[in-house]
Amino acid sequence: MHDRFYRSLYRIRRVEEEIIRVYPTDKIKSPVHLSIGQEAVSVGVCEALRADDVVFGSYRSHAVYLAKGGDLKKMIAELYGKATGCAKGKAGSMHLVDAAHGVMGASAVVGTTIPHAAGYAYALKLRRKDSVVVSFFGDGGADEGVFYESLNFAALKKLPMIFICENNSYAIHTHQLCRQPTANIAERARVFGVPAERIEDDVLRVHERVGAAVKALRAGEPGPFFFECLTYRWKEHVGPNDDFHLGYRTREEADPWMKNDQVKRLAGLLEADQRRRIESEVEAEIQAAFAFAEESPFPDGSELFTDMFK
Amino acid sequence: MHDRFYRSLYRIRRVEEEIIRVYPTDKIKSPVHLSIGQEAVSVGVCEALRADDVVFGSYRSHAVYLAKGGDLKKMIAELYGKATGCAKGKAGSMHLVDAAHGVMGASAVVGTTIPHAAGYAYALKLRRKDSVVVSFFGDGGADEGVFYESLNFAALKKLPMIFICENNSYAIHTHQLCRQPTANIAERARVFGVPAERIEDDVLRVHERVGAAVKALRAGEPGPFFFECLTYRWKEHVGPNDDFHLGYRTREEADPWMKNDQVKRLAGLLEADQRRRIESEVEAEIQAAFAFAEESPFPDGSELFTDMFK
Amino acid sequence: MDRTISYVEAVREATDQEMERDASVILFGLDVDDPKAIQGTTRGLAQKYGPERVFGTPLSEDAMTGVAIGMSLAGLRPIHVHIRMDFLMLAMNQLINIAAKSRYMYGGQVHLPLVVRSMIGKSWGQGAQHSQALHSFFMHVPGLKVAAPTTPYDAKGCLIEAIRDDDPVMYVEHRILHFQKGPVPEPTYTVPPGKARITVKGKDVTLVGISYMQVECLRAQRYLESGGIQAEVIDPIWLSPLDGETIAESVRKTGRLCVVDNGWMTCGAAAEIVAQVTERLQGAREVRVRRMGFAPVTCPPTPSLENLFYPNARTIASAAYDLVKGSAQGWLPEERTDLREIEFRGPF
Amino acid sequence: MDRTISYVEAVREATDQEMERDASVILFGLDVDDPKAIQGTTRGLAQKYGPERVFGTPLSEDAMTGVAIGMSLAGLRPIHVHIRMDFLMLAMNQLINIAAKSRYMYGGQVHLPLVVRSMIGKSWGQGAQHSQALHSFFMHVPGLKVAAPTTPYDAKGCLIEAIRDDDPVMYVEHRILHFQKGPVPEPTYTVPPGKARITVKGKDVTLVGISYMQVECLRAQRYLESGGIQAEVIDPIWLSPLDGETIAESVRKTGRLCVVDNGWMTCGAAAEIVAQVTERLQGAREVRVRRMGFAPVTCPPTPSLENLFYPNARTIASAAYDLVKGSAQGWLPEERTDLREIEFRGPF
Ligand SMILES: Cc1ncc(C[n+]2csc(CCOP(=O)(O)OP(=O)(O)O)c2C)c(N)n1
Ligand SMILES: Cc1ncc(C[n+]2csc(CCOP(=O)(O)OP(=O)(O)O)c2C)c(N)n1
Ligand SMILES: [Mg+2]
Ligand SMILES: [Mg+2]
Repeated sequence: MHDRFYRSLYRIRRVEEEIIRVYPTDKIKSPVHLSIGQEAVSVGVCEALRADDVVFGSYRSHAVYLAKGGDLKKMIAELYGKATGCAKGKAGSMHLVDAAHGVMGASAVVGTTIPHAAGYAYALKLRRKDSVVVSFFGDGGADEGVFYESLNFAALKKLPMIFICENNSYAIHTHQLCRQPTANIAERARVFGVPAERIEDDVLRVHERVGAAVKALRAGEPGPFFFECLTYRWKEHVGPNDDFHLGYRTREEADPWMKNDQVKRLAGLLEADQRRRIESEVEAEIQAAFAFAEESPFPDGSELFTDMFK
Repeated sequence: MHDRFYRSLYRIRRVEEEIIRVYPTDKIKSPVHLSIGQEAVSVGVCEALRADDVVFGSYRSHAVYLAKGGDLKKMIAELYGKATGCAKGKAGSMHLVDAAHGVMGASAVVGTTIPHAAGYAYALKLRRKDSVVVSFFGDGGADEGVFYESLNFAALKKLPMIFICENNSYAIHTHQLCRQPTANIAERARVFGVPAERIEDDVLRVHERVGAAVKALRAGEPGPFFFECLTYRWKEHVGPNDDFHLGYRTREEADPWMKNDQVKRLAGLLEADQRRRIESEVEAEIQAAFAFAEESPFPDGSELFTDMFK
Repeated sequence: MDRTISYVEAVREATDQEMERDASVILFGLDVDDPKAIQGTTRGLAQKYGPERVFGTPLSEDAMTGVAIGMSLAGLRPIHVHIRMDFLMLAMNQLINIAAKSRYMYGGQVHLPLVVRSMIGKSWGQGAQHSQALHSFFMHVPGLKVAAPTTPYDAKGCLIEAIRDDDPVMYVEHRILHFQKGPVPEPTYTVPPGKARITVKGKDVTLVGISYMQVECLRAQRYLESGGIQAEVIDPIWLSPLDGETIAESVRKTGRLCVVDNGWMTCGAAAEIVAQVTERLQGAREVRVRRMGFAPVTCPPTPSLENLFYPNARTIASAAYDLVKGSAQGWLPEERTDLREIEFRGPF
Repeated sequence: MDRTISYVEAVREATDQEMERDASVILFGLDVDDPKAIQGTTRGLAQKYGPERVFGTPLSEDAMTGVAIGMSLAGLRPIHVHIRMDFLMLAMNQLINIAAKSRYMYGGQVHLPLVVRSMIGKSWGQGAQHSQALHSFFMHVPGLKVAAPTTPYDAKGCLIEAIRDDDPVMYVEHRILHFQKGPVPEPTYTVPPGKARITVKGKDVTLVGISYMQVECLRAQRYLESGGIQAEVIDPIWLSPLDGETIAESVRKTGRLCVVDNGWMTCGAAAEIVAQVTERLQGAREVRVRRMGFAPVTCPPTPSLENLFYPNARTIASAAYDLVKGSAQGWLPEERTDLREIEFRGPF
C-alpha cells in the first residue's frame, strides 16, 4: 500500500516540478495552479476509490486528475495546447477531464462543480450503483452559496457522495478568517445533518477516514460524508513561483507544513530500492509525457468549430 | 403596551380581511400574498424598532409594511394600481416600500433582500449610527445560497442587523422537511457564530427577545442576531382563499395555530372599551384607505417612462 | 390529426411519453409535484414515475441547475422546470459558464442532455420581477439551443426534440399560450431546430412573432387584411439555432419586416433578426424594418401602464401598415372582439 | 493635458479622487486589498481610506452584489469590483432583478448609486470561463447603464461619471487596455453617456470598435489606409445608453458599416448597432453592413484556435475592404509590427 501511495504522491510532485521547469519556456499555454504541498489530499482520497468512482475538481486539479488515474500524456499535451491533449487543447490546465478514469470535470469558477457531484451521485443512487462521487473544492469554495445549497440537497437526498474541502487557508491571497467569521467549515456541514470531520495533513489518515466513508456508502449507508482536509499550498496561487515576498503570508507559517511533507514521509516508509524503482519509473513516464506533448501537433484550425454540439 | 400591540395586530388582520372581501371585484390589480396568521412576527419585531430603523421583506410584506409604520392609504392605493400608491402603481402588492418609515423594499424573488439588509447595516455601522436593520424572510428563503452568504458576511463584519426567519413550514405547497433534511434553521445560523434562537408564535415573546437584541445592538454590541419565528399561514400561498382542499396540509395541522391566534389573545388582554375604541379607529382608517384608493386615478400613460433614471 | 388538446396537455404528454420510453428521463424543479403541478404540465407524473424520477426541490436554483448538469454527465436526461424565467437569473452561472461550455471545453469527452423549461408570462399586476422574457441571453451564448414554441403542436414536438437532444436546450413557454388549444398527434414526433414556420402567406410585409407575440401577429394579420394589406407571418419556433434563411426569403419577397418580440429589443432577438435580414439582403433588396417589443422600461403592474408596455395586435398592425405605406399614417384598427379567442386571467 | 498615465493608473486615480471628495464612496470586492490590488487599480487605497471603506470580500458574488445594493439604498456609493466578468453570472439575479429595477418598481422612492467594475480579457490560455464579455446582457435590460472605455482618458472620465451617477452603472474594463497609456488630466472630469467619439475621420467605411476592439480597429484603419481606403473609426465609449445617432450619421456618409465587438455577435452589441443603423437610415441611404466578434463557439485556450477566435486588425481590414469593394477580394494585409504598440503577456 505504501508503495502505491508513494508512487502517486511522488508522481504528482515530480510532474508539477517539471511544469515549473518548463513554464518559463512558454511551451505551456495556459495558467497553472499547482498542487505542490497538497498532494496528500488527492492521493489519500483517490487511493480509496475505484476506477468507476467519479471525482469533480477545481482549476487546481492536477493532483486529483493524476491521483484518480487520469492519463499523464494527455494532461501534459493539454497544458501544451496540443491536439493530443485530454480535451484537444480546449481545456487547458483548468479543465482537466478524463471520463474513462472518472475525472468528470474541473471548473475555473470557484465552487461550481460541487452540485455536479451531487447530481452525478443522484444518478448513481437512482440506478442502484455502488460507485461513489467525490467533490473536491477549496476553503474559498465554502464561501459560495452553492456550497450550502449542494450540502442541503445532498443531505436531503442522502446521496452517495463525499465532500472534500481542501482547506489551505487561502483564497488567492486572502486568509480564511478574512472571509469567514469562524474557521469551522466541517461544523458548517454538520449542521445539515452530514457526518463531518476535520483531518490533518496526513495522507494515511485521509485514506483511512475517507476509505471508511466509501465503504459505508458502498454498503448502502446514507450519504453524504464531509471531510475538511487541512493542507497548505507551497507555491503562488497561479504560476510556478514562490510568493512569500508578497507579504500576505510568511515562510514561518509555511515551515511546519513543509516539514510535514507527505511525499518525503512516504519515501521514508519504503525500502530504498523499492523507492528508487518507483522513482525511476515515474521519471521515465514523465519524460515520455513531456516528449509526447512536445512532439504532438497543435489542433488544426478546423477544430475551432467542432465539439459545440453533437 | 398591549394596546399598541393590539392596534397593530388588529389593523393588519382587518386590512387583509378587507382585501379578501374586495379581491373578487378585480379592483385589486396584483396578486396578494396574505399574512393572516403571521401578524405576530411583524408586530412583535416592529414594536421593538424605532422610526429610523429599517426593514426589508418579501412579496408577503403587508404585515411588516403596516407594523413598521408604512402608510395604509398608499398601500391600498398601490394594490389598486393607482397613481397615489406608495410606488404610483409600479410596485403592486409584492414590492411595498415606504422609505420615510424605514420600509426599504420587498422583493418577489425569494431571499433576495437578505443581503440588502446586510449592506444597509454595513452603511449604518460605517456611519456610526445606532439604528438597526431587520431582514424578514421565510423558511423557503433559508434554502437559497444567498441566505448563507449573507449570514457569513454579516457575522464576519459584525453588522447591526437582525435576521427574522418567519418559518411557516411551507414554501408554497412544499413542507420544510421536503426541502431541508433537518428542521433547524436557527442552528444553521448559529454555526456562523451568530446568536440564534427559535421563538414560538407569541407576539410578546417575539417582542421581548427581539427587543433585547435591538438594545444590545444599539449599545454597540456586535451583531447580527438571528430569530427563527415559528408561525403559520392561514390562507392559500397567493390569493384570498383557504386551501385546505388542496391536500398538501390538513385543517388539523392548522387548528392549534388558529387557537393560538395572537390577535384574539391581545384582545383579551385589554379592557373592553379600550379595545372597542381601537377597533373603531382602525375600522375608520381602513374604510378611508379603501375609499382613497377607490377614488384615486390610475397613473397617466406618460408615467410609463418615468422613474427609470434620475 | 384531428385530436385537439391544450398546450399544457401537450407539454404533459410529451414529458410522459418520453419518460415512458426512456428511463433516463427525469423531471424536477420547484413544485413539479405539488397540487398545482406547474399549471398542470406535470400532473400525475410523480404518481406514475415515482418520487425518484419526479421530485420537487429546495429553493436552490443555482445548485439545482448544477445538479441537473451532474445528472446529465452521468447519462440521465434531466428536465429542470422553473415556473418563471426571472428565477433563471440565479442559475446563470451554471447555465452560461458550465452547461453551454462543457462539451467544448472538455474537448467532446462529455455532453449534457439537459432541458431547462422556464415560463414567461404577461405581468397581470406582477410587475418587475415576474414578467421577464430573457431568451436573448441564451441566444447570445454559443452552446445552448433555445426553443420558444407557440402552438400545442410545436410545444409537444419541440419538447420531445429537446429531451432527445444530446446537448442543453432552453425551452421557453409563455403562460398565456398554456391555455391555447390545437391539433396534436398522439404518437411522438419531433419539431427540430432549423426551420421556421410560415403561418400565414402574404406578399406585402413580413411579421415575425416570437412566442406569445406570434398570436398577436396572427391577429394583426387579420386587422391588416381588413386594411387591404397581406401580411406574411412567421413563427421562428426555435430561436437558437435561428432559421434566418426563411425569414430573409420572406422579406426578399415583401421588402418589409416587422419583428415582434415578447421581450426587450436592445440586443434582443428582434435586433438579431433585423441584423441578419439586413446582412442577407444587402445589395439584393432594399428593405424597411421595424422592431417591436417590451417598452424599454421595467414592467409596471398597474393596468394603465402595463397595457402600454406590451405590443398588441392593433399596435402591430398599425406599425406594419406604416411600413407598407412608407410613412406614419396614424392608422389604428378598431378593436375586434372576434379576434380575442384567447382569454387570459391572472395572476399565474 | 500632456500628462501621460496608464489605464490602470487612470482607474486608480479616479477612484482615489472620488473617495477623497465624497466619504460615501466605498470600494470592495474579492482581492481589492491584496498584494496584486486588481492589477494595481486599487493600489494603496486600503491604506489610505482604511479597511472600512476598502475591503476584500468572501467569494460570495450573489450576496455581495446584494450588499452593494443595500449600501447604496443607505446612501453610500459602492464600487464593487470583479476581476472577471464571467463571475457576474453569479450575481445576475441581484443585477437584473433588483439593481436594474429598484428605482422603477419602488416608484422612484429609492435609487441605487452603484458601480460594478468587471474585467474582460483575452483568454491567453484561460479558455472557456475566463474570457467572456457579456456586456450585451446589461445593455438588454432597462435600468442599467454600461460603460466600456478604451483609453485612459475615458477610463477616468467614465469612472467618475459612473460613481457620481445616481443609478447603477456597469463599468467594463478590458485587461489588455490596462497597459495602454495616454494623456489624462489630473483634475477630475467626467465622460458622460450619450456621445460616441469619432477617433479617426474617414469617408469610405465606418468601423465601430467596442472596448479592446477599438484598438484593433485603429490598427485596421492604418492597414486600410495602405490599401487606399479611408476608414472612419468610432468608439461608442458608453454602450448603454448608446449613441446610435453619431454612428448612423457616419454611415450616412460612408454607406458602409463594420461593427467589431469584443464579444459574441448573436443578440450582441453588434446586432444592436446594425439594427439601429438600419432603422435610422432605411429609405435614406443604402448601406452595407458587417458584424465581427468572437467566433460562435466557446473560447479555446490553445493558441492555434484562440487566434482564430478573435477578430484582429488584419481580419477587420480585410472585411472592411470587401465592404468597400462590394465583394470578397481575398485581401489580407501583411502584418506590420509597427502597429503592435501594445504588448500583452498572460495570464492575468
Ligand atoms: C466564482 C469565482 N469567484 C472568484 C474567482 C477568482 N478566484 C480564482 S481562485 C480563487 C480562490 C479560491 O480559493 P479556494 O477555493 O480556497 O481554492 P485554492 O485556490 O486555495 O485551491 C478566486 C477567488 C473565481 N475563479 N470564481
Ligand atoms: C428565487 C425564487 N424561486 C422561486 C420562487 C417561487 N416562489 C414564490 S414564493 C415561494 C415560496 C417561498 O417560501 P417562503 O420563503 O417560506 O415564504 P412564504 O411564502 O412561506 O412566506 C416560491 C418557491 C420565487 N419567487 N423566487
Ligand atoms: Mg484555499
Ligand atoms: Mg414559508
